[in-house]
Amino acid sequence: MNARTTKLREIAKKLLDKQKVDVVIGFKKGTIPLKNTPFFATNSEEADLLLWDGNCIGNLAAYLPKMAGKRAAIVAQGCVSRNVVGLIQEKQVDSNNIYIIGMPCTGMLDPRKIIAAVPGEITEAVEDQLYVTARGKGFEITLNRSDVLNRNCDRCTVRNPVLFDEIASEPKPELKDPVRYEKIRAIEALPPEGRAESIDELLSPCIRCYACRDACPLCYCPECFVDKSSPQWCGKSQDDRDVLSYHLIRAFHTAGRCTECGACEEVCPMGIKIRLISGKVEKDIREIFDGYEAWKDLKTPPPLTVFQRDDPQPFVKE
Amino acid sequence: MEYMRLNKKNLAAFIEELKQKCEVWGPVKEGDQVKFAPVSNVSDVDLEQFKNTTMSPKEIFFPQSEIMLSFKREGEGANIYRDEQSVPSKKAIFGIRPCDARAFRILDMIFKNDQFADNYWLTKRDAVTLVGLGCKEPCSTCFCTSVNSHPFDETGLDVMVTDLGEHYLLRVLTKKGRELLAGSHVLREPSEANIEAYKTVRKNAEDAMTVQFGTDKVNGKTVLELFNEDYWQRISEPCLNCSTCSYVCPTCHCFDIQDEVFREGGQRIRNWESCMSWIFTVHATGHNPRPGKKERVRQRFMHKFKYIPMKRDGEIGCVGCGRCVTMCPVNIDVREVVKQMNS
Amino acid sequence: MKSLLEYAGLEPGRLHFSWISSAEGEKFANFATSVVESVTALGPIKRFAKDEVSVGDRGVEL
Amino acid sequence: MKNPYLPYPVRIEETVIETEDRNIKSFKLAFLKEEDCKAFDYTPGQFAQLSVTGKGEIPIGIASSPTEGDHLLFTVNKMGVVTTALHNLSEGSIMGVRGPLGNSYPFDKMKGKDVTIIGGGYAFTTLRSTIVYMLDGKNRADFGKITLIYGARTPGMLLYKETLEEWSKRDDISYNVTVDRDAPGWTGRVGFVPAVTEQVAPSSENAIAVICGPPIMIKFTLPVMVKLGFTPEQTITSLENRMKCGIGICGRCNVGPEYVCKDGPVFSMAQLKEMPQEY
Repeated sequence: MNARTTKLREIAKKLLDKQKVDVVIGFKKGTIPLKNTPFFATNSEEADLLLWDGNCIGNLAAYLPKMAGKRAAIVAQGCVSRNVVGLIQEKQVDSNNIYIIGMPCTGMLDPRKIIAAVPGEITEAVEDQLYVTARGKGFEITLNRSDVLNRNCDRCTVRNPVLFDEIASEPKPELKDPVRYEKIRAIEALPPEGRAESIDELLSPCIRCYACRDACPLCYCPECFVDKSSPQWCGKSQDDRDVLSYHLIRAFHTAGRCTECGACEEVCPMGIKIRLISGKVEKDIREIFDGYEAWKDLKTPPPLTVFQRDDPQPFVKE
Repeated sequence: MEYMRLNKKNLAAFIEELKQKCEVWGPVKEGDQVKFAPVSNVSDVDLEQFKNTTMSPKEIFFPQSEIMLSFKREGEGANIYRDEQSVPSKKAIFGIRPCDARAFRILDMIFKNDQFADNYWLTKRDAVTLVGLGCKEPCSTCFCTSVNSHPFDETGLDVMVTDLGEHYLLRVLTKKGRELLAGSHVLREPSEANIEAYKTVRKNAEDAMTVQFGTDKVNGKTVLELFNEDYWQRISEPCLNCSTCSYVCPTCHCFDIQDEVFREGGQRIRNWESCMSWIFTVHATGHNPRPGKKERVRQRFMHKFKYIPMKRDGEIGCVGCGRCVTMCPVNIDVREVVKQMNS
Repeated sequence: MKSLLEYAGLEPGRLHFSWISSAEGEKFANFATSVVESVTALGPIKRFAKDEVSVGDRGVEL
Repeated sequence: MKNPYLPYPVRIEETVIETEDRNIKSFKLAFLKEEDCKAFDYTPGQFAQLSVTGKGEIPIGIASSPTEGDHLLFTVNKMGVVTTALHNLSEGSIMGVRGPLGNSYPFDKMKGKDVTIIGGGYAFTTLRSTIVYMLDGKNRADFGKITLIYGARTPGMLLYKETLEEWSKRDDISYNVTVDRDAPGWTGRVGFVPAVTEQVAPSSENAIAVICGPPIMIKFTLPVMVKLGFTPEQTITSLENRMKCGIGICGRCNVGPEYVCKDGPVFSMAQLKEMPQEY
């Protein structure tokens, strides 16, 4: 068991035993390799099931708005802590009911990359700080952890929580100025037809299961635009224009709010790189608003929610 | 029972023969997904590596979006719905896994009940001959033997193919299957040894799979006993209420019907929908009989493991393909759920 | 939004934004004319416009 | 193969605004084709899917009785997208009807027995159909005493005022129509349905009771029925759930193992006791 898991269980037990919280939201081991399951520990026995490793995908902050007045502790790495800040700023949760167990993070593994690198079905996978070993019938392959990280994690610059009540380990070193947006820039450089083609191809496997929306801590609307019937904003069929509309409108709703946690991509059953769309919005906001990154502290609101006389407006014609 | 033998070297020739009779579909790789599609070149199909398709093949007969009816808005015949059914072309589908074929049989019972028949499903089904591929090496997430099936289940298939290494052994199961294979020049009479080898492969595959759970106690409990269990709360906690499980599932069949309007006319379309979504059951008044994820998650498992068996002579609404196990973003594992239901 | 739509393949020149006060009649007229000219030059829209449902890839057509 | 999803084309012959709030409207429909009319063979308690092109379908109980001739009557409360569109259609418009769908009231069990009909609000539609059917000359002798208890908030919210007027003059039906509060010009009963049921006290001996109304009315009427000696088997109601296909396939209207659209909408309280309360 790794040190962060040991510490996490210790913190969780203490919080539950002293009845400081009703529930600790974390992960427990899943039933298949490379996948943990979100877990809601309510007593110290259950706290012993909590763990932290490279398979804690998704964003736990997405569960907070529906906790209905319960006092909840949440295990939060950099991205999740930013989303908790966001939920507090957007008044979706009461900060008095939230206890943040900070979790310095070294990135989550991308099961697709690991599966692609091995010749058969993986029956067991173990990781340490640097390597991941996947075993199956007739093979055992060790991969560099850094080669099989999620596409969002391998360039993350906020591995350490920005807000916490208690922290489960020393901070992890942060990346400085990673290469970002290569693919988005490549699409931007294409002519309009080329861009249309790239985006259509990107979205062609979409089955509209809305896992991307449902896993996203920004998507807490009680009724999503895509479910509305009067008016109906968006067709419901697999028509590519309707699929595109759904993704574009959702991406637009994340403008200035997305923390690049990557939950949308991690949960996508079809492996769609959704952040090639929402990332475009995130990139624009960063470039237009002076390097802005969402919710790194409790005070700074997202730029699109406030009006400044000198707001940049490159799209407006004089 | 009739058996035939196909040397793997003749697979291309065999598929060409079939193409003379009808369209031939097989598992084709598209990006990092595998799906059933027309086989233009036999090299597109890798039956050796093939485990199963990413999405269930139900989409062949029950596409995610399907145009049902159309209408004009002006002029002669305006506002009268017209049938938009096309006559499907005949096709043979090669490489269907037994679990998925069994699922078709379950869906046959759903789409045709004692009073009504869904012609959109039925006409497409009738036009297809199913050539199954027995599972020599089931995956660790497979659990067909726990839900009254097995890796060589012939339910719903017209021909069953078994990989014997150098050869395929074809077992003819129906008249449709016999007609498909009739007149082939590359099929041979198998030897006794071939048939013995088939039986061994089949037995080994069945032995390799342990029964992971039973469903006997589920049958013994009443609807309300199961419905009122406490465990539904815990099972549903991590659920995101996305529709992944329903959409990848070979037996999930719920759909929505929508009208869409264009300039001069419009269409009535059906789209897959999932009991996981909030909008699935909400009344126009705003009242929702299944308001939370507990109720919705419970519905999905109760439907498959209690309601369908009650209404369809014990047939379980799950075939153990394991897609939801691997694809659920939060790892809600149907096997664990049924174990609790059956405890 | 303009940036996102154009990223998704909308031609530049289809979507225009401007600040115009209710007192700026001439500016409005000039702006409207320039929008019409720019859009007319591009011809009828193909991307995003829908005359029928095409069930596409996921709807396996038989 | 017959397409069960294809609506029959019908013409709106007549529309009637039923209630003072103008939210409930009745539509008298005529089939465009003779053969469709013949195929539409229904029994009171069944419903149909009404289609407005471009808007969709909505399941509505059939308010007419097959004894009334070839036209169909539907009474629609303006609620969502389709019902609003329907309210905006004028007489002469073409629309679609798909059905008849669902089971019906159990006339085989009601034969030879007293029948008590208890209704509230706009859920009176299929009850109208039932009463008209039972009072029809050919059928009246099949049933014992017929008791009607029907309530609405105000006199202006009662449906089918002309039909009610007609029934009130008949001597082969015990007519008990009530409003929640007294109103100017109202000479009938005043009081909530449960209380009126208790006063009228229909006998439960060799009897069947059919109850349709808002959940709150049903909730308070059921204990009265128990007090009067009606067993769950003798007490019948009709459910509503969100529906799409109407033919037991699309999977959304189920209450436990039963589909409201096909196995229902009519259930006895005995059946409902075994089913989860997901309606």
